[in-house]
Amino acid sequence: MWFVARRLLHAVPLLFCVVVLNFVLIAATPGDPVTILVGDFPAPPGYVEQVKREFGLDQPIYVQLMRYLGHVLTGDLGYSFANRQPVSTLILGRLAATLELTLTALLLASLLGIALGMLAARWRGSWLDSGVQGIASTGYSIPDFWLGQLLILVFSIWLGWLPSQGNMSVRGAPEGFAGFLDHLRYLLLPALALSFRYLALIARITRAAMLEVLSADFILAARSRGASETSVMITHALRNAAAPVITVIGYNLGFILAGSALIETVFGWPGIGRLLFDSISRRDYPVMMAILLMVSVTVVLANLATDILHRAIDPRVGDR
Amino acid sequence: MSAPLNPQAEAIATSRGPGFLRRLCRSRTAMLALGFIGLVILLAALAPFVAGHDPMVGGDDAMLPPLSPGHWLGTDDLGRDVWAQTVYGARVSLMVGLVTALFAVSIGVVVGGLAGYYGGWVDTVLMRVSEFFQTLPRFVLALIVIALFGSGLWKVIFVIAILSWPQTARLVRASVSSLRQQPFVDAARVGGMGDRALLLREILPNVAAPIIVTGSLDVAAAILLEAGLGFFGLGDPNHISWGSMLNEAQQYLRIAWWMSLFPGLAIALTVLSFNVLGDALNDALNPRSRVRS
Amino acid sequence: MLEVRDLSVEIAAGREKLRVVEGVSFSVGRGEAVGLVGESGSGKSMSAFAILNLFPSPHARIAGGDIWLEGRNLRGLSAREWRGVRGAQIGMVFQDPSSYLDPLIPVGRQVAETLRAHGRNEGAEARVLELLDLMELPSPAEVARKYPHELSGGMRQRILIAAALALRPALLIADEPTTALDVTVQAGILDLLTRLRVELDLGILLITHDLGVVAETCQQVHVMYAGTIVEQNEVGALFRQPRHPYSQGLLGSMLGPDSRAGNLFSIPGSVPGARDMPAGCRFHPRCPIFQPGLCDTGEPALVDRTGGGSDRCRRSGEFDNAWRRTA
Amino acid sequence: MTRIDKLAFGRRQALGALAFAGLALRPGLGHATGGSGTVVAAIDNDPPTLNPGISTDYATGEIAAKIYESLVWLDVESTPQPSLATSWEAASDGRTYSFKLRQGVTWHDGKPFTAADVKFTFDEVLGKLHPRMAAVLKSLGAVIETPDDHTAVFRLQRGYAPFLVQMTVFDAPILPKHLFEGTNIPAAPASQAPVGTGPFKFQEWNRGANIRLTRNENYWDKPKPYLAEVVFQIVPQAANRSAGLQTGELDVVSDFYMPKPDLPRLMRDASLQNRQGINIPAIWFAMFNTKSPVFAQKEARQAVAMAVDRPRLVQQVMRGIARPGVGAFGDGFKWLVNADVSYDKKYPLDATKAKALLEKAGYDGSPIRMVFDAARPQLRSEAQIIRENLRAIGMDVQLEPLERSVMLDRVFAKREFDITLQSFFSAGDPAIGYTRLYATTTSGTNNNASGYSNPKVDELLAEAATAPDRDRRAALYKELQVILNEDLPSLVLFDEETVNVATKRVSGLWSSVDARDRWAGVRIQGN
Repeated sequence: MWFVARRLLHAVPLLFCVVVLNFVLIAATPGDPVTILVGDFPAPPGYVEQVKREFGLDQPIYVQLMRYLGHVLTGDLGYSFANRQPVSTLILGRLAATLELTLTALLLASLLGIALGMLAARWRGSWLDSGVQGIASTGYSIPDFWLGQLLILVFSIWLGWLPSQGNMSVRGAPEGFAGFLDHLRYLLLPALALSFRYLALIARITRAAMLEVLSADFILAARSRGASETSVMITHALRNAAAPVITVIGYNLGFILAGSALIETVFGWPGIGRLLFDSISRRDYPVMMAILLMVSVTVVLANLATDILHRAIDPRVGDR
Repeated sequence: MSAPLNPQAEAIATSRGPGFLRRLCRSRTAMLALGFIGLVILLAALAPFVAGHDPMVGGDDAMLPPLSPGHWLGTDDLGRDVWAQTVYGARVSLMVGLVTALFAVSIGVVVGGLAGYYGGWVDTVLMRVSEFFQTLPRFVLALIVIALFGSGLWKVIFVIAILSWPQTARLVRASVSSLRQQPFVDAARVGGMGDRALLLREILPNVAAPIIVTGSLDVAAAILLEAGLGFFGLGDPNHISWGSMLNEAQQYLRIAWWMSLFPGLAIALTVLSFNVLGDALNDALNPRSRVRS
Repeated sequence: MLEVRDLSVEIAAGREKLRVVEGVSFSVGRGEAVGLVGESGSGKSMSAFAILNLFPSPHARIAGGDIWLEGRNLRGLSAREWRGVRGAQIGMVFQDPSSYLDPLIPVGRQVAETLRAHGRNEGAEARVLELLDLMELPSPAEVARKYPHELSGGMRQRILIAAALALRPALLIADEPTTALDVTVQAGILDLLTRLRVELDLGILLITHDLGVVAETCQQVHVMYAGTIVEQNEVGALFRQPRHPYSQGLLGSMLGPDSRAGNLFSIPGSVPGARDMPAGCRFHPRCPIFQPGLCDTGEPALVDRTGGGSDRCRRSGEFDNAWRRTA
Repeated sequence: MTRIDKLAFGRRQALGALAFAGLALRPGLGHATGGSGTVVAAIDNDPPTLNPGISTDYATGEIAAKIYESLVWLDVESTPQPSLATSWEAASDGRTYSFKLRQGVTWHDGKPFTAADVKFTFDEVLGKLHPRMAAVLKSLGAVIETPDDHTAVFRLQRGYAPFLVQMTVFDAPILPKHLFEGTNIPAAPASQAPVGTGPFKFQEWNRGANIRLTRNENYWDKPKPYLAEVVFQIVPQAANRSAGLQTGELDVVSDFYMPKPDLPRLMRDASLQNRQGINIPAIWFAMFNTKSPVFAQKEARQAVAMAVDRPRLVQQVMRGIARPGVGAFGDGFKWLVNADVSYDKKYPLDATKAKALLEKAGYDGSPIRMVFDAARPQLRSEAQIIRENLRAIGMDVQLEPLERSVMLDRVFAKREFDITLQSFFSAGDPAIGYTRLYATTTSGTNNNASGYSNPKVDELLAEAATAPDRDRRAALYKELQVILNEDLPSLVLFDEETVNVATKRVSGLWSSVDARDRWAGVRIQGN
C-alpha cells in the first residue's frame, strides 16, 4: 500500500507539469482561436469580442492558466467552441470507440506477440525463430499508417472483403451476434494496423526475455532437481519472463493511444485520435489540451499500474 | 565455469578491438542493412545524377503506372517522376534521421553523463526532467507543435530531437553510474584526474557502445516520426519527403497505388535497415546481453 | 558407487567441435568426498555437469565414456530416465546460490520442487521443514516462506543443498559451493557438507579451484588441467608430495597460514582453450621444467606411481617443487 | 434526444466497449410512418453546430437545410421560389420587400410558425451572429416590420440587387423564436438539437459517427417528405466517400465532400448518377500582395499570369472538373463576362514574355512566399504546380502552408505574404461574394488583402451591387474587368464546377442550385 501511495505521490508533480506544459505550448502559438469561428465572410466586430469573453480568452494568460488548472482539478475540461459542447462530453462520446480499438489492438498484440516470442525462444535458431524475428524487425519498421493504407488497398479495394471506413454499417448493423460480427469486420483492419508494431515489439521482448530466462542459472538448477521441461517452462520461465513483457506492454499503453491518432484518421474510426486531428485543424484549444492531458495521464497511470503489477510478480521490486 | 563478477564490465571489455568488427561482419542481415543504408546514402548524395528528372517538375503525363517509358516507377498526380521524388526524398529522411539522432544523442549523453556521474540531486532533477519528457506522447506532441508553429525541416528536426533524448540519457546514466564504481575509474581518480577529464577520457569511451546502438535506433525512430508528420501533411512543403509523398498519395490510393507503394517501401526498408543495424551493433558490441526498450 | 570412465565432453561451436573434457576417469564411493581441482577453464565443472547429462549450454554434450552409478551405466538412458536420476540419485549444488534460486518463488517451494518433480507430493511441506532443519537453518517454517533475496548467501546455499538432498540421493555434486561466500560462511557450509557426508553416508564430488577447501573436506583429489586429469591421489599424499608441476604450482599458490602478501605465487600464463591445445603435454607452455623434444611430442599418459596416486608428467618425481627451481 | 440522454449513452457505451458487450448496444432506428427508406449522405466531420443561423460551415448547411427552411429557395436557374413565403413584392426602388408567409406551418415541437419568428431570426440571430448576413444586414440598415402574423416587410436604406438570392436557408434560415429568445444562442440546446419547420426532424447525433433525421409527419407540403429517414454519415477519408457510393453504403455525396481524383471513375459508374456544372459560382485565385517589393509592379503580376498554366491546374488539381479562369470574376455568371479583355487574349502562356515582364518589373530573384491553408490538399497541389511554373521563369517560390487561423492572420491581418492562394464563394451573386475581392478594405478576413485600392473600382462595384437592372449591372462588371484584368490584384485561376453524385436508387434530388437544398421530394427505391 505504501508503495502505491508513494508512486501516486510521485506521479502528481509529473501530471502538474504535463498540464502546465500543454497549456503553455498551446497558448504560445501564433494565430487567434476566434478566427476559426468566423466563416467565409467578415464577422461582425461585436461578435468576436463576445466569443472571446464567453471563453475567457480576453483574460491575461496566467489567469487563463489558473482557471484551467482549477477546472481540470474539478473535472471540468472546458468547453469546445468549435464543437459547442463541453469537452468532457465530447471526449466521453469518443472514448468507447478508442478504447475498443486500442484495447483490441493491445490484446491482439499481446496474445500473438507473446505466443510468437515464446515459440521463437523455444525453437531458437529454427525457421520459425527466423520468421518471428523477421516479423519483429519488419513490424517495428513499417509506418503503421502506411500499413493501414496497404491493408485498405488489398482487403478493401482489391479483394473487397472488408470495409475500410467507420466502425459500423452505415445503415444500422444487425442486432445481436450478427451485429457483433458486422462490427468485427470494421474493427479488424484498423486493429491489425495498429497492433502490428506492438506485436513486433512484444514478440521481440518475449523472445529475448525467454531466452535470457531459459539460460538463467536457476533454470539449470531446476533441471538438476529432475524437473520436467513443462514444469520448468511454467513455474520458472514464464513467470520470470513476464516482468519485462508486462513492462513493455504497460509502458506502451499510452503510446498505442497516441498511435491511434494516425490509424483512426486512416480508417475513419470515430475515436479520440481523430478528434485530436480534427481539433488540431480547427485549433480547438480546450479539446487539444484535454486530449494531450488524457494521453499523458494514461501514460502515467499505465506506468503506475505496470509498476504495481511488476511488484506483485517480483518480490524484489520496491524493497530497495 | 565461473561467471564474470560484472557482466557489464566484461561486455564493455569485449566491445573493443577487432572482435567487434568481425562479429558485425559475420551477421549477414547486418551487412545487408549496411549495404542498403549505403545505397540510400549514395542515391541521396548523387540524386541529381541518378534521378533522371527534376522531382519538382511535372507535366501532362500524370499518374503513369510503373514501367512507363522514361518513368520506371511511374508518375504522380502532377506528372512528376516517382523515382526522382523517392531519390530526393531520401535526402530529407536521412537528414532528419541523422541530424536528429545526433542532437538527441548529444543531449542524452550530456544529461545522462552528468546525472550518472554526479548522482545526488543533479541525478534526481535531470532524471525527473527526462521522465517528464518520456511521459509525453511523442507523436501527439510533435503533431501539435508542428501544426501550431508551422512546418519546416529544421522545426521538424528540432521537435523530434527534443522528444528523443531521454532514452539515450537514461541509458548513458545507467552505464555511467555503474562504471563510476569500477576500479579503473577509482584508479584514475586516485591518480589525480579531474571530473571532466575522467568523464571524457575514461567513462564516455566506455559507454560508446550503448550510445552507438541507441543512436542507430534513434535514426530509425526519427525517420518514422518524420514520415508520420509528413503523412499528416505537416512535412516541409519546400522539400520532397517520403512522408509527404504518402500524404499526397493518400487520395489517389485507388487509382495510383504506386504513389503510395514506393515511398512507403522506401521508409520501411530504410527504417528496417537502421533497426537491424542497431540490433547487430548491439549484438556485436555486447554479445552477452540484449538491449531492452 | 559412482564410476566415471574415460569421459569426454564436446562443445559445438559453429561447425567446429571442441573437446573440453578428454578421457576423464574417477570414482566416488559412499561416504567419500572426492575433490576435482583446477583453474577455471580446466574442464572440472563440465565433467561434473556431464554426470547429470545437463549442461548450461545447449551446445555441450557427452562425447564418450561411461558413467556407472550403483552398477547402472547412465549413458544410453532416455531423456526421461535421466530426469529420474537427477535430484533423486544425484543432487547438485552450485557456485553462486543467489543466481541458482528462482528469485520469484519462495525458497520452501524450490526445495519442494525436487520432491514434486519425482512425484512425492504427499507430505512435501513437512519434508521441506525437516530438510531445512537438517541444514541447521533457524525457524524453518519462516525461512521456507521467504524469497531468495531475503536470505543471506550462506542460508541460500543451505537451501540449495536442502533441495539437492531432498530425496536422499547417494551422490552430491558440489560445484564451487563456497566460492561466492564470505570466508566465515564458507567454513559453516563445508562443516555442514562433512556432517551430511558422515550422517547420510553421502558420496560427494566437490569441484573447486581452492585446494584449501579440498584439504578440509575431501579424501581423494583429482587435479584437472585443460580437460584432462593430470594427477590423482589421496588428499594427504598429494598435499605432502605433489608430483605434477601443475599440482605443485597450485599448491604453491595456496594461501597458507604462514604466507605473506609478498610471497604470493601464481602460475604464469593461462589455461589454453580447446581450440589451440598445445601438442604433447598440455601444460608444457607454462611448465618450468619443460624439456623440448620430450614434453612437446605425444600426449603423456596418466601413469600409476608407486606409493599410490598417478600423474601425467614425463618428468614426474624429478623435482619436489619444479617452481622453486626456477624462481 | 437531450444532451443528458446522450451523455448517459456515451457512458454506457464506454463501459460496454470495455467488456466487448457494447457492440450490441446501439441506438434504435427511428420508426417513422408515412415515408419509406433511408437515404445516407456523407459528411466529413461533426459540424461545429446545427444552427445555420450562426455558421456557414458546409456540414451545418448540409444538415440544417433538411431541418430548417427559409423564405425562398433557388431553383437551378437561381430564380427564387416560394418556401416559407408564399409570395413577395419588391418595390421598384429595390428598397422594400414584402413577404406573405405560409399559413398552417408548425415547428417540429408543434408550436405555430409566425412572422415573429422571422423578425426575431433577422434581428437577433442573422443580424448579429451570421458570418455573412450580419455585415450585409448592417450595411443595408435593414428594418423588419410585421404588420400581421403572416406578413414580413423588409425596409432597406439602400438598394441591394442580390437581396432575394440571399434569402435562402443557407444565409437566412428561419429559426424558432420561442426556443432561442433570451438564450446564449451559440450554446442554446436548440443549436445542438435543432427544431425547424422543414421536412425532417432532428433525431440524434452520435458524435464522430452520424447524425440522424426522421420524417416530419406534419410537414406543410403533404404528402412530402417521401423518405422515412435521412442519415448523415461521417466519413472523414475522401477516398472512402467515393468507395461508399460504389458499395452502396452511401447514397448521396455532395460535391464539397467528393474527392476529385475519383470523379472520372464515379461518373462512368452505371449504378451512379451525377449532376455536373450547376452550382453557385465560386472562383479559385492567386492574390498578390501589391505592397510587397516584388508585386508592387503590375508587370510582375502580369508575368505570373503568363507563366501559370491554368488548364493544367484544372486538369491536375481539379481532375478536369473546373473551367480555366478568364477574368476578374470568372465565368460563373455568364452575363457579366467580358470576352474582349479575357485572360486568354491578354495572357497566353508565354515564358519568354513573362521573363521579359519580370525583368521590366525589376525582380531580383528574392524568394516569393506563397501562403495557403494547409488543411486543403488541393491548394497544396495548386501551389506545387504554380511553383513549378514560376520557377521556369526564374522566380524562387517558397510554399508556406499554414494552419487556417494562422493563415487568416498572416494574410488578412498582417499582410505577410507575396502570393496567397484562396477561393471565394459567390453565394449566388457577384455582389455578395466577389466585391470583397477588389474593393478597398482596411480590416477583416476573407476580403481584399492585396492592398489594391482603386477609387474607380470601388465606385463601379458599389453601383453594380445596387443597380436593380441586370443589363446595367452587366455593363458595370464588364467595365470592371477591363481595369482588373489589366491591374491583376488577383489572378483568377479557375471557376469551380461541381459534381454531385448519388446512387441511381435515389430520385428527386438536385432541384435547387444548391445540391444540399430541397429534400422533401427525394425518394429512394428498395430499402
